[in-house]
Amino acid sequence: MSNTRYSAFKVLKEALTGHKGWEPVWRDAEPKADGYDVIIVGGGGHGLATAYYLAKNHGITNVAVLERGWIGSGNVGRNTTIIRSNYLLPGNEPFYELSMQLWENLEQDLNYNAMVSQRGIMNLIHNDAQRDAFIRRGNAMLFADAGAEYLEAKDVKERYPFLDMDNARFPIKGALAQPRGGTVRHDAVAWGYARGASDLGVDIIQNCEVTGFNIENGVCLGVKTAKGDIKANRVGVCVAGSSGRVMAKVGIKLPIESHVLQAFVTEGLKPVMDNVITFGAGHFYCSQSDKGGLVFGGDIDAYNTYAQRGNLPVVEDVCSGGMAIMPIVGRARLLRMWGGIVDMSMDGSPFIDSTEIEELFFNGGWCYGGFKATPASGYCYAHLLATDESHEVATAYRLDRFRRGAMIDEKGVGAQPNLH
Amino acid sequence: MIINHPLLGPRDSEEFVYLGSADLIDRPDWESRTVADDFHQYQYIRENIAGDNRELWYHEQGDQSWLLVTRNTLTHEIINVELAQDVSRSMGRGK
Amino acid sequence: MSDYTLTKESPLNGVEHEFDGITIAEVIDQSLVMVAMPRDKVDKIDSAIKKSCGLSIPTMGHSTHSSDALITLWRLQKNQVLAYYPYAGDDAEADIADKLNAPAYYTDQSDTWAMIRVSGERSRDVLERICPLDLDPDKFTIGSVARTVMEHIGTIIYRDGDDSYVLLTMRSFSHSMLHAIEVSVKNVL
Amino acid sequence: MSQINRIDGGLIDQEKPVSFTFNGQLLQGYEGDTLASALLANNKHLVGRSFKYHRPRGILTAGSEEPNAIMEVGSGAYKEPNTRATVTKLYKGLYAKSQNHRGPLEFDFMAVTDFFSPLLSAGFYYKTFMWPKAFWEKVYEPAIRNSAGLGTLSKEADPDTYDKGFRYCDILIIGAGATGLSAAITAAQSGAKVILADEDFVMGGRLNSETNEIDGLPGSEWAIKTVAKLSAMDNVTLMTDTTVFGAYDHGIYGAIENRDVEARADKDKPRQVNWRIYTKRTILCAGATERSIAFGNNDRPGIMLASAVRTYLNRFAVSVGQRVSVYTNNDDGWKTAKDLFNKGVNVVAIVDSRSIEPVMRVAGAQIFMGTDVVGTKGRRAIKSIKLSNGKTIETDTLAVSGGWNPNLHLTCHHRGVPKWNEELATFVPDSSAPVGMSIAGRAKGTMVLADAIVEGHNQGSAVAAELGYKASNSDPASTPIVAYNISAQWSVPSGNNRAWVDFQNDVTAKDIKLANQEGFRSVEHVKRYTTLGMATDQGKTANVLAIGIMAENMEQTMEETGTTIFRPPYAPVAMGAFAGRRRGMEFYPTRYTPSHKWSAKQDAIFVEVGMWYRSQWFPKPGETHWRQSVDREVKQTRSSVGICDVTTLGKIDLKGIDVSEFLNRIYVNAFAKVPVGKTRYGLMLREDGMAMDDGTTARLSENHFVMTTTTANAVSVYRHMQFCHQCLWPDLDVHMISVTEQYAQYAVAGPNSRKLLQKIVDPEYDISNEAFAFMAAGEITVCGGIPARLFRISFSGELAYEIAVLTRYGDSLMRVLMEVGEEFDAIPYGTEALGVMRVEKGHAAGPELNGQTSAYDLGMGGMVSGKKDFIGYTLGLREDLQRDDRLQMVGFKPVNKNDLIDKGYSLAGAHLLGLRDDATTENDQGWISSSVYSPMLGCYIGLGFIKGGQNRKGECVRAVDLVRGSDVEVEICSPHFFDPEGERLRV
Repeated sequence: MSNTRYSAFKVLKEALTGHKGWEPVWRDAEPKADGYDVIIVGGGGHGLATAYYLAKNHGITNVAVLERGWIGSGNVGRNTTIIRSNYLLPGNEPFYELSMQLWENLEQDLNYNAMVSQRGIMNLIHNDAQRDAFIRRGNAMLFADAGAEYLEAKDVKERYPFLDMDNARFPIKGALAQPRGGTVRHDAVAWGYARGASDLGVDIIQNCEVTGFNIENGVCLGVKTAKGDIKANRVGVCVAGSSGRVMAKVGIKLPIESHVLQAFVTEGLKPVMDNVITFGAGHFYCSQSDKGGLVFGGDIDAYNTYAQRGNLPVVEDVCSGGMAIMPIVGRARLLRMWGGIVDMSMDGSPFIDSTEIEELFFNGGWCYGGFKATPASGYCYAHLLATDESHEVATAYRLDRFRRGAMIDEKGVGAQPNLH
Repeated sequence: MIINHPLLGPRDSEEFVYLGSADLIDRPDWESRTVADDFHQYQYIRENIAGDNRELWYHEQGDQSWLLVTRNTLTHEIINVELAQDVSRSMGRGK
Repeated sequence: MSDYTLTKESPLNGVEHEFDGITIAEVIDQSLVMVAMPRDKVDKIDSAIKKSCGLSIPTMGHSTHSSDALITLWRLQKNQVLAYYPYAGDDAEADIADKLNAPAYYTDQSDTWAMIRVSGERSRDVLERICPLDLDPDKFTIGSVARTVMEHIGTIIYRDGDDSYVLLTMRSFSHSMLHAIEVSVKNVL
Repeated sequence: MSQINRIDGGLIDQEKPVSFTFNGQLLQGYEGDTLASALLANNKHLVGRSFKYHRPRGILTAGSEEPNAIMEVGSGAYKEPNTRATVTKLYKGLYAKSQNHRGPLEFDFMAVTDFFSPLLSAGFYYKTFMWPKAFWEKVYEPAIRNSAGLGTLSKEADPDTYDKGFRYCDILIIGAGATGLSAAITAAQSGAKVILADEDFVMGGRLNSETNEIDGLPGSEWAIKTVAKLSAMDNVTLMTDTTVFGAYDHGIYGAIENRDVEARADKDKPRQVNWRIYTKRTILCAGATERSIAFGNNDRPGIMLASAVRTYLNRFAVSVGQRVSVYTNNDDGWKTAKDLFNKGVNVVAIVDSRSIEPVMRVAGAQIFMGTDVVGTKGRRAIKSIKLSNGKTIETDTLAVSGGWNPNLHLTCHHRGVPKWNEELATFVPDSSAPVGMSIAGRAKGTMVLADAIVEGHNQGSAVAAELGYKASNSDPASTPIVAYNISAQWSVPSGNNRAWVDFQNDVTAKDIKLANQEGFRSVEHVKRYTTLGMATDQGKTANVLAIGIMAENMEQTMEETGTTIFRPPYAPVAMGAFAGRRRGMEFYPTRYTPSHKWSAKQDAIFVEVGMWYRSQWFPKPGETHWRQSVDREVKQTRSSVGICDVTTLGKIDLKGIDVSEFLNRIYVNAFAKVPVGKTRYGLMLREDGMAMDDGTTARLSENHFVMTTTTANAVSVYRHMQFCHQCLWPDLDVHMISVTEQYAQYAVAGPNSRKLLQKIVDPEYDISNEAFAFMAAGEITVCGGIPARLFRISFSGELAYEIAVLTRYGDSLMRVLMEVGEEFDAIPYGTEALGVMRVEKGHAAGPELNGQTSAYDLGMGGMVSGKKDFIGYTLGLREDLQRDDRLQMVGFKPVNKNDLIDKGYSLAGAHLLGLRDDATTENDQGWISSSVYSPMLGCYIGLGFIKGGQNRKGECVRAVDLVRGSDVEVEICSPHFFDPEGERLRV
């Protein structure tokens, strides 16, 4: 069952023998008749990571990942590839820091090069109030050992002489950097986890849409799918933007709305920037991929939607943010714009929790920030599915937190998902 | 997107600010016996429908009316646009 | 009597620029008063203003004029109209209340708005660079009025002639608006 | 200068030579050329290097689908990387450089990567570069990044400007070829308002590249005549050089108009205009794009698409070679041979993969039916081709036609999926096009010109009729019927030679096969694994070919294989164009306060607050540090009088019989019984119980209130109030309107404020402490009858007023106040001094009202009424919001008053720790939200939030700022640092 380990020797050997020896990166499986210990609904980054950690950390290998289309076809395949653990609130920061640590060891762990690149991320500061807020955040990061660095305006200018420091509408007064932040080759995360999970015995089943759940006496016994009913002792839903649609099949309504987040890439260019630059005041953030494209984005498109496409106002807003802060990009051409459906929660923070239906678990509400959370989300969801206990860094991610008044509202904008 | 304003005709959605579910019109009674649950549902729990969604838009750069727009979240087709105050009244809300 | 006097100024100091086929000029000495109509008094107000000034409440997006043609009412909202008329005094609110003599709530908006007239045969070419509305002369007819957003500035546009439009923006934005119009002229002419 | 490949004729002006530079060499073309046609006229075939292997690349196409001929055009700040030579109109002085090579184009050092290509197969990145662990980021990634990328940005600010525009039409017609022109004529004749847009700088589409006759005229002349007819019609707008790049919701289309010519002549003019086109209907007449065939070494310079060869020949009068061969799987390829022959160019061979009778005879050309090209030779230019029958033919150009793909991109921008058409061997639009879009001509798969013209003609008229216009009764233009037959041929077995599919990203048929073998079977997986179709052309020439190869590999149908998602933009768009005018200071509009001019004259330092430019402080001569100015402003205000422009605070005028009830429902505290002539402080919550905004509301008469909001929340509070009124309580008689801009408002604060104001307030108004007590409000007159509003409210804690006059007097009032104030040494103060004084008084502001704090957290629990419903009441009672150990607002002062004095920064942002605790998340007790140096107390002070703070006054903790390296012991205290009893404001 086990896939060949990738090594320099293997790569060389295959090069000389016409690449005939490469096997599928993961096994394409069909559902087992006698069912599974755990079924993960959703073959995105989080679902695949969950399956991998269930097998690796908890020895639970009789697991299936069910994917409606092709694995990695959701947000892990259409994000802006940024990883960071620069959160403010104690409910979030340790979780994202665990994720960062998992990223740092991902390649060795998976024997798969997802091109984790800790090139650093930089949030620009334009006034005193923002500086105070970023110092608060930087301290929260340092308290959690995530690392943070305050840059004076002159340091920013030295790194990026092309930023519009003084003449801009928002002159740059400094920045808060997280040197450990960076980017990852997003698709490869899905493939790497798929390969790792598959090697440990997990069944990855593509083109297998879950159409319903088999519930008896309040207990979930399995799922109905395009490939027939599949039994399971436990089911973990992990479908991001489709959360509302999938949970509606068991009548569960969530504190989540689905929205579209657009992202953009330019034509390939020789390297101009090695950091991730975030211009919050202008709703713009940008990095440059290894292929040379400037990858950037901004705000979500405001309205509820399940259509994976956006509209022009955000396109124009985001590009003007780019021009406002780095007017060298004027002649860089935007090559492609796309949209992913994000599961915006009512406080901007996620859920990893059990549900009112026994043996049915839920992971979602990742908003526009699910990609960076992939490893820790899988890690903590696997922990919950395997042990019935929240992982210590994910204890705040409960579905009942609004009932209690225990919101984790990083931005302080309240129960309006499109503002988070 | 274009929102066909019931009083002003078609306008670019850039003139509007989106709020969210039209259920927000139906603010619970503060003296109800189930008030805690009612307000929790009202404020936090969403249908998040994949289909015709009833939602509130504010014509900030226009006549400053709140509109109840029925829009399909799969296709973005707008099926109906009403003044929220009319809907509110029809639901029995007044003073 | 106080030893001190206050002098007034218009938002753009009466700016006026002429270009080939386009004139940009600040509109001054006009007053603008919001006339809010309680829901149950709309009919009363309509008949009162007919009686006092020969006015009627315009339909949405349109305007009406008093019998002496001095007072123009704009209908931008369901429950209110804006009275636009030549008056330079500090008490426009009381003045128009007196003139209209209708049971409405009046709030002076004269100093809230800066007014710039864009006129000339190229006016629509200039405006199509900033105005998201359809200004087709057969659709946005003379007397049409609309509130929209131009260059991220909330703007009222009123067509007061064949090739003549008045743009109103909040006073604090008036320099940005003037600049936006000037850039349009530069880009188009 | 010689243009050795130039022949007579063409649609260029051979009387007007245009000189340009390519890779340092001065060359000449003609007016009407593209950069590509001019290069070819000069026999420049090698124009670039591919992305990964740096293979030599020549011009492949004649349009926006070009994958190879992309170069840096312009110099200095004007340099534009990745510019397609095939759509760049030639102009005098054009400066072009090939890109993505080290050393000269002909001897690219990076071409060594091609020798390692067996190692660098699809997906090799993911399997390697992992050892040792640290090397990925330190060694491999930087190396990859430097060799990747294509052109280079200038790294200078874009010197050009861009504009935006809005246009409306009944019918947008995209593409002005034969179909689009036919549609435009009938649509326009019906009276509909029509916009006709075409990406080319000349309308006519392929009519300009072909030799068809229409209505007895050469196609290009018919096009000119038709365009002239359209341009004479008032209801038609012609937009040449305008690419419709995307279809958005509800009939909105984005289009970029290229105005380079104008911008070069006048630097002030925009280079491009980003049009937003609002349509009722759209007819897509975007034509089709030819594709190649994957055979061994099919990427050499000199191998071109057959249609491009005709374009260069017929439109640009360039014979791309002297000994041309044609390789085709369809009838269309034969046209190339015919046209070349007719222009006297030597056609050496016609190779057709189909085993049918030759389509025609071409003198001098060898014809091979049922035969394929399996290999080519020639490193920097093709020298010969090898056929499947073993023959080798010497040739200097190979024209390849693998068939035509409809340009259906825009039909799929709403996630539509095209369907396979076996007869045409291509994907054609399905019925899933965006609402309002119809498709005609080759974009729809109508490949025969005569049929396409009729289709365009009929649709133009039918769509107009649907909109209520009278159908045109004219006849469609006529042209002879020329058949288009094809038999799909995707890839040709080519032994060890690589057969290229994506020319720019170097994806070969073998790469696709390897991806399939490794389990990447979805077309999206293959794309992502191999980078197929991800280059600057987005696979316009490659994708369908690749799908054909995938279908063969996996033994499934084309339909099952499917396409990747079509996304905007149709062709790449400069980011500057999307930004339009929004850059530099024009990124957002700016708002100026009534005292702005005066303040600027005082050399005030301004700060941006929600688009407003507010005075931050007013430096006096000799003051070298902002703290000196701010300390002085605070002390002077507290000792005498200071004046601050507070116009930016939101002001909302509320009228109606139910206003007091309305206020009662949106504020936590009671408003039902505020007396006329009084002001009350109010705290507003969100429905979730968190503080939203605060401010004062004055009752000016029974049914008339005026409310103030914070500057930052003015708009959102107004919106919230409209929501409450319209959605929740629509029948309350409440009429609100913003009067923020109607009044200029100044705070006059300090012990001498009353004395100062008494000098301008008209004598009939008594503003003595008795007549006008703390929190009084009234309408008065000043300076001899000028109406004003006066409020006795104080943010500074001093005896203070806010005075408002009509904004027309705002500038004047500031000057008068300062003049009157001279005898008291009145000073203007800015937002910094305002901030210092409010912290000294413990007033919560933006950093405290940050959306995460409740009334209780802010120490205002006592204000919360339990007797009424108000927004935020119920949810504010939730258990976690009522916990004693929540972060509660208190004051903090350093135990050692000198702490931080020499640091240059405050306590703000520090986190709070027990005296002996380690700095960990678990030990974190809270944070400092606002901190200032208090000139009154002589030390830094702060407001902040700490667990259970309201019961911990007197306790000492540490304010730890690890970011800046400070650790200060602070005492938890009341937030009211200065005049805690509030005596000063009541005098």
